Amino acid sequence: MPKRYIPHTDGEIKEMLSSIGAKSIEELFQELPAEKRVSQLNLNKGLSETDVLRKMKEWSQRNADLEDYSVFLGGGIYKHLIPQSIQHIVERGEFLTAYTPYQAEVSQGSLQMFYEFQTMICEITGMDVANSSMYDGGTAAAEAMLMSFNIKKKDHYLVAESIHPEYLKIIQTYAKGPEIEIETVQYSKETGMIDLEDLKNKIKDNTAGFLMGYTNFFGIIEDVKKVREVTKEILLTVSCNPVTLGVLKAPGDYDVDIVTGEAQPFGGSLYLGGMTLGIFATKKKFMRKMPGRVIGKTTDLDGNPGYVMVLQTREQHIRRDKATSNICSNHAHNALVATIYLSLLGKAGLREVAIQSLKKAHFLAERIDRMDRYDLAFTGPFFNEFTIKSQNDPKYIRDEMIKEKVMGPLPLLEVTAKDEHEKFSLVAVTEANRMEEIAYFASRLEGLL
Amino acid sequence: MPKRYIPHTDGEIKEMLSSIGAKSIEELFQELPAEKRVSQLNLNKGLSETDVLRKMKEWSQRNADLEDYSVFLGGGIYKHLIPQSIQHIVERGEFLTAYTPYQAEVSQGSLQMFYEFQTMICEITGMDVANSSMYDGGTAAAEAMLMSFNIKKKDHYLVAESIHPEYLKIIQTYAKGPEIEIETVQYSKETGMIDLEDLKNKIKDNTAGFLMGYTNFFGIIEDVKKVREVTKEILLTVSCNPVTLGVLKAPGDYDVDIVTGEAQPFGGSLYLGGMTLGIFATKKKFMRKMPGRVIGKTTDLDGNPGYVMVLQTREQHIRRDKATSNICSNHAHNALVATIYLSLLGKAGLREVAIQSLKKAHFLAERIDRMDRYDLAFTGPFFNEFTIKSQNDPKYIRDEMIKEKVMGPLPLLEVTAKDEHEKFSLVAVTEANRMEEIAYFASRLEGLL
Amino acid sequence: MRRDNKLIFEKGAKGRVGYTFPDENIPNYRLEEMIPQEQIRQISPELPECNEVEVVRHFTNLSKLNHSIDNGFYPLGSCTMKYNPKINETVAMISGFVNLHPYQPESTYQGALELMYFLQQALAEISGMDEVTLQPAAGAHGELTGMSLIRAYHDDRGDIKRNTVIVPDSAHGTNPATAAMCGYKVKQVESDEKGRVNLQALKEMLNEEIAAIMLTNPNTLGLFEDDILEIQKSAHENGTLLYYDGANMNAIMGKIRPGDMGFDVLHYNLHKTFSTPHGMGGPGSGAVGVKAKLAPYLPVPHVKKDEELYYLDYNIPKTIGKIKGYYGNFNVLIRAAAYILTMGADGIKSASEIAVLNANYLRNKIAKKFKIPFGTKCMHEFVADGSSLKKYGLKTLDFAKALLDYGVHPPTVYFPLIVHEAMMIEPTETESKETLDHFVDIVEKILEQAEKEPDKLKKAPYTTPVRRLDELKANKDLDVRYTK
Amino acid sequence: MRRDNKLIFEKGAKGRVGYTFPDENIPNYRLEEMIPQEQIRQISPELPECNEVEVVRHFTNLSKLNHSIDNGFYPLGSCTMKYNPKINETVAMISGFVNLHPYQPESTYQGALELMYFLQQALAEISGMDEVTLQPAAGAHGELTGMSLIRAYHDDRGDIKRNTVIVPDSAHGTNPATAAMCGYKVKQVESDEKGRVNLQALKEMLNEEIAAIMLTNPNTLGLFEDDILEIQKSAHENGTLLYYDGANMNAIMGKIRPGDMGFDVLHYNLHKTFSTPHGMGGPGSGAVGVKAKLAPYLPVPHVKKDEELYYLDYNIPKTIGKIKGYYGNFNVLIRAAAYILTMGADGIKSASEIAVLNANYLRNKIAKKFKIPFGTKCMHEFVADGSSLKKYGLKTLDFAKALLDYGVHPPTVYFPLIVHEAMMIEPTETESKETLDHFVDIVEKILEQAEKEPDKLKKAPYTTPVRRLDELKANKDLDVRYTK
Ligand SMILES: Cc1ncc(COP(=O)(O)O)c(C=O)c1O
Ligand SMILES: Cc1ncc(COP(=O)(O)O)c(C=O)c1O
Repeated sequence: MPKRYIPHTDGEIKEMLSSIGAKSIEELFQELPAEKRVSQLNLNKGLSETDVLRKMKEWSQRNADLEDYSVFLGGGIYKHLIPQSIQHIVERGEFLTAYTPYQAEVSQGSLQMFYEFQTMICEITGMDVANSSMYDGGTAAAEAMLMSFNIKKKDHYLVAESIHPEYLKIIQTYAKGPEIEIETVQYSKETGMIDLEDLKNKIKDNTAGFLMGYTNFFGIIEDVKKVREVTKEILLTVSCNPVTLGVLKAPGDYDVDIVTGEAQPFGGSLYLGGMTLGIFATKKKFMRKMPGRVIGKTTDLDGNPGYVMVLQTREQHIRRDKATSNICSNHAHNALVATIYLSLLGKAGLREVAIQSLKKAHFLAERIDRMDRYDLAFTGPFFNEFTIKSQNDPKYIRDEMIKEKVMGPLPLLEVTAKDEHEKFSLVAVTEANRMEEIAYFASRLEGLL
Repeated sequence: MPKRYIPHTDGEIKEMLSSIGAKSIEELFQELPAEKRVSQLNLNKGLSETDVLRKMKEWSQRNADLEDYSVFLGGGIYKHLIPQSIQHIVERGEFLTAYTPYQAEVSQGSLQMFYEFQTMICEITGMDVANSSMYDGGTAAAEAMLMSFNIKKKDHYLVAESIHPEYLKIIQTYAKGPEIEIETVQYSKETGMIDLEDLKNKIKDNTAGFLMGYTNFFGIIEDVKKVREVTKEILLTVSCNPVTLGVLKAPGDYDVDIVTGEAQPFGGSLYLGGMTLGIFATKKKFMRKMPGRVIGKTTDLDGNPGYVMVLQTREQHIRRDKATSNICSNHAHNALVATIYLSLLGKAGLREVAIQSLKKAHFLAERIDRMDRYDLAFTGPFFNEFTIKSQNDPKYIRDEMIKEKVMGPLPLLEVTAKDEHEKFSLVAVTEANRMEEIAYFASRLEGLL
Repeated sequence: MRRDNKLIFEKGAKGRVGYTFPDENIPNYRLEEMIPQEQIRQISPELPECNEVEVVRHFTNLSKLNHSIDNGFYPLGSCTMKYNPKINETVAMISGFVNLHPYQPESTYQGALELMYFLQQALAEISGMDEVTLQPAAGAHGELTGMSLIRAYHDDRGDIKRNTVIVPDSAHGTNPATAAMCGYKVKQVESDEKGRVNLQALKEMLNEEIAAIMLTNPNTLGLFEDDILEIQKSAHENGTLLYYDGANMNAIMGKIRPGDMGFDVLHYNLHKTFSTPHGMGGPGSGAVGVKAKLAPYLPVPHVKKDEELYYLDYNIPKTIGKIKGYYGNFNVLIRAAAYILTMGADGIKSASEIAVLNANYLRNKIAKKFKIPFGTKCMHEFVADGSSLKKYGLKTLDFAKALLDYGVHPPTVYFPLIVHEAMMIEPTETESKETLDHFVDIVEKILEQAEKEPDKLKKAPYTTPVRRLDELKANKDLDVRYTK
Repeated sequence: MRRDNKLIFEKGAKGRVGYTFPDENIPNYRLEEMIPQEQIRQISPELPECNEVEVVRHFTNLSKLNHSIDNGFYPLGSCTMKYNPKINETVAMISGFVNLHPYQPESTYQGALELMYFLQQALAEISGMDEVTLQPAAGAHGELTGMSLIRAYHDDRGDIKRNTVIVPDSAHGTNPATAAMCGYKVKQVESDEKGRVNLQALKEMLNEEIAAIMLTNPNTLGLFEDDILEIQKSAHENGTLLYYDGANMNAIMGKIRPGDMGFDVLHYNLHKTFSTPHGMGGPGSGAVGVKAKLAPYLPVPHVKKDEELYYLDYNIPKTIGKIKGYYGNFNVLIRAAAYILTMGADGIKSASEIAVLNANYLRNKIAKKFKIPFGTKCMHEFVADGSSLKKYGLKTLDFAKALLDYGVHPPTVYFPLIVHEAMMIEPTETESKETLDHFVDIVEKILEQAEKEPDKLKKAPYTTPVRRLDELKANKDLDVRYTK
């Protein structure tokens, strides 16, 4: 028994058993069918702290720690500069070991923070309301699809082919149960942008909505205004990397209906893509159809301000099979990280991150475009990520770069599995890429056979 | 201006200046003599967080990180197993960024902890009272010397030559001001223990006290009982590694007058010997002569228990040049570490640390003693550190070991600067040394030319 | 001390920041050179303008308004609020885990893959399942994954008439919600007088339309479904699959395995049973385990081992597809792996044993104060009925709020729905006997108070950072974001 | 919420532990085989018996009883309670710094030595001194080191008549205490009506017995000693050395340097000026800087650079010896180095500029409420006189305690001794204008209350974890350790 976590001494166990009136702990398990009982789990022996640390360190050392690399990999997860103070705050037990704020009076720390988070997401996306987090950008997009289906009661849904390929796959999985037909809308092979004609043609009577990236997976800034013009009758959802909204017009300004996104770039670490933060915002009129937890302001018995969970009647614990979603636990702690990140960076900082990423990406793209063996794959405007076309094999490029402690770019084919992307690589640049790294990357790229 | 630490915007600075009635910040410095003003410091430019991290990482990487080594180095600073939970608690801002508990009502966290710490030190040393920390084992010993001088009003003080050589040097430094004559007492070259005859002979009329190690620097367990017998007329101070007191009889049981020691082994990290914790305990009757801060229990206006600093009239801020010591800030946060460490290990744990260290050390010592080219240097009983005598050069041993990711043993000469120690090495073993490390160390040692 | 009620937006001052970026020579492009003029944002979002100390203080002080496991007892039933070991935080911060990009080649994170593989194997062993996927982000997400697997299984066999899922009336809300999300009709089976699924009723409901039965065992009353073997027999004979909601697995580890009881698919809550911190509501992990027959449908990618190399297998032709981006909540997985390494086979078993011991000990004491509707023993939790408070004009809610004044988090209240004025109490194994005894003392004190000054209790709590909050108002005058 | 008053000793239960060691095959010697029978401890010390969760809760909850910089304003005069940047904590935890043994060979910690060398150089530059030692553990310890250097200097020159040190009546207690510890007689020089050292009186005191004058500039009233150049001239003509107590260096960085003002030796408080956390009282660092003439006496070892290699120099024949074990509080030094790297030349200067701006801004506002005995401006801090409270029957102490109810740490009170009912206020540069304004508001509120209900204030604070504590009783019935 790992005594450091389980306090019971043998004496106490005896005392407790006798208080219960049981002879042994085993007696408490009597109702379990004897023929199915397990005698001994085939697991490791319990380890001391030192041995756990040792094992973990061993595992970690068989990974290429990107702290020591220049990173040009993106595709939904980005390496940004993270203020050090965040980690020190979020590790506080009161944030880490509390659960969903069911008892508001002893959860004001969480609740006020969520309220602040919701406000920030509303501000950044330009929408009326936001929830207090979703699992990730992909599931948030899938929930937007379901919400569109629920609002419109129509079972055809359009998704831009240029969306993150993993998001598309998640949407398809989520669509199977309710039997929603997912159809993709092509992108122009030239600009990399949504083919508006194709979009128009595919909108049918039973189309509930359309989901697009802004920016899209190729890094291209879609023309939301034009898209909105041709999607007036259906619900338009925009999936974004919210960092870009430090400089790009807010989706709300285009009157989109739902905004989802992946907010890992707001102070989240890479963690192999395992520290994600889905955001979800919509118009006031759709608020009651929104999935996830929402926090509202109120007052207490003394008239002092306080915060509680609101609109719970949408949720599974009350509405059960009629709930807007089955989501229960969300990604609250990652929302805390984002809230602190946005508090530290603030108005100026978010803009600076966006502008630096933008400028550095454009600087690199220009240099690459001038090289003989490389071209920009698309002509559409891009933000901090762009697609290049090479004469050589993207995997070769990637592998050669690793030798130089450079991680990326991403061979596009590996994620899209589309033959047409065989020679395409996706290059991501953020403020975390130093100018000298960028120059080095460019010169290495140029030097490759 | 590093804006992340200094909140003032230009606008606010102007507003504040006008509120003061000053035209510029410079005006506030008018009284500084113009001819001596400095124009520009010759320092680095301010760095971003990333660049600070980079620089620090760079420096750290030019160190041999002992996390990756087997460590057999001791000499006052020991590598023990440290429960991971400690770090997470002690980093809490409320412990880290509070100061001396001048305002007791908002410092009960610190104060109760100190009271617990004092209790633990009393329990471990077997003494009546303890203060809430000193800088380190060496300065604590020096303060004991001064306290003996102040109590006895005698200016001759004896120190065992077998004490930590650095402690002796510190004592000598501290003795200069009050012009106390420090004389050393020899150790037996055979047993490594205090030469009781020499001690007896050196006690003079004007001798205030005697300071000894228990264990001493060679790792030997001194016979405190016999020492006490011959030092009845003077004040006896024992400087200890408190871990040993998990198994060794408490100094209090020998009726010693003062116990000092270095409590880094209580959960403190190595930090190049820079995370020290001096302990200081004495008899009740000497309490008012003790240096350092002492916490006592009391009640508040409502009759609830609480803690405050007591006996402040001994201290510099009240007694000024008549104070028992000039100490003001102490090593409070390291005392917190020790208090948590001792809470986690507890009664059984401290004993286990002591016993494991003891057994492993004896196992290794036995193996080494059987080797042709090595002998134990002394015959006295030892705890978890022992001195060996080699045919080859201790520095050669040390350097060869480093190649195998083994740090230690310590060439004794490097610290004692005594020629007689030319072939001596000090070997420290704790519970952190795994049996396989110990076996490896032994076999490598045996294999050396 | 006066509480500072300000939002972060009400702090700071124009122009303040809490960060510094490296000083670099960045090309001086104008925005219009890079993005279409009309897409440039004109008004920056109203984010805070604070410096580091303001932010640190704001959130440090906010944190102090929370109750958490690190502060005290948190017997929130169904949520398994066990102690979250600190070493797990240490290992989750190892740079070689933190700084990995999901799209770097597999050869460059073999250690991470091995960790995941280890966890998959260990979880499979603990539950008696054949394969495990670590992708789902939470319990409900695991349910979605599991039910999608069931749908894929039936579909693949052409067994397409199955359009209904049975859940007990005591089920957690996520069960019916998930079934509905997967396009199933939901039928509720009632509980019998013993608090178990009514076996007869269940059998009668079984027909060719029933795709699955979702159960948790022990159920949400903390009672072991002792007809489980018969349920599984009937279900399987009917071609119906059995789903196990692993939220209650803390009751049975090392004692009996869902796989051995005949369950076909289950989700784990790593943030419950495997001690990863709840983080105010997440992230958790809802890993899913399946029997071999469901393995062909697992979501991609799946961590596999090929001789010496670990890899992500995307080649699962009948996969349900992807359920989450990338490979699951890796930072949670690290912690769960550390927990299993620490506990080992014996420790895992002890956890369940002591969890059940604690629950029974507490049940026995609480039974003297409140009605406990079903049974005489329990597994890891039990549900008391607060109706007896009615005689003082009080409700379970009042009782719960009164607990707050004693520094204890109340049990889960008003769930499961089949118990009136329910209080669902799960002490977990990491709580000591004193803590339980202390809780009983508090319960006694509050009951005394309920008798003496019921009106006072109606307004509890008194000593929390805020007093009882007006939820009605919050839902009427919805204010879900700050505006200047 | 009810506060749990229990000591850690009153928690837990016999046999509980909060650790696990590796499972090893350790030789089974009996104790008597290893140590003399009569030296084996018979009764184990009464330490707590708790498991991890109990310990984590105990100390987490204890921490919440503290006010700290991370919670709010802390204008504790003379202590420079500026914000302690979190990145400094991060870097202090880098394994390659944490896990170094003082006796491993220098070649294996060149990075650590370079860090120390960097810090020595930077500190020397900031203060205008020639050499710096990082060994002293705190300010008072720096004073001891500095005064020992002065003694060594005089002794070395055979100037052995010098047996007296002059300190101002406004000096911090450590100054006279240190001088006494170094065997000096202490003579106090009074302050003049401007709150500065009385130059004339000082000059008259100077004679061949005066070894040194200890000053801090600005002095503890926050006033710049504007006669400093004349003081130094007189002192040096008299063969007397000048000691600078660097506690107040936060007022002058980048503006003027003690070395340039003629000071011969000084200590820095890295835990004040250089933002390393105070840790409830330490560890700090009291690094000492000296002019070249005192360098021959520096304590050993001293970090030096020889071509490319850094090393510890023990070869200082006239050294005062050792002052602390090993090489100083390295974990504090790392943080201070990070601070200097972050701030750079301009930032260091800004810190002092804004510290002085803040102090003057606040002084100006407080001057409308309390008498401020000396001058019309101040440097980084100022001292108000609380005597005006007497008319309500109140004291500075009551005022300080009342502040606690507003979540603000009171100023340093009753120091310096030359101001009646002193309140020494040092806002530091990391506090914003709003914080200062808010403080002024609070002061006003308390003064209103002082007028209206003075008796209530006499019993403040009301909302802190404990009410006003009985110090008299504490000192009478001394209880300095727990016994069962
Ligand atoms: C019985 C039961 N099932 C499912 C869930 C859903 O788990 P999660 O919140 O992780 O989505 C919960 C947790 O609240 C639960 O208690
Ligand atoms: C003016 C002055 N000198 C010296 C000291 C002593 O410094 P330390 O507490 O670090 O020993 C202090 C700190 O309290 C001080 O304010």
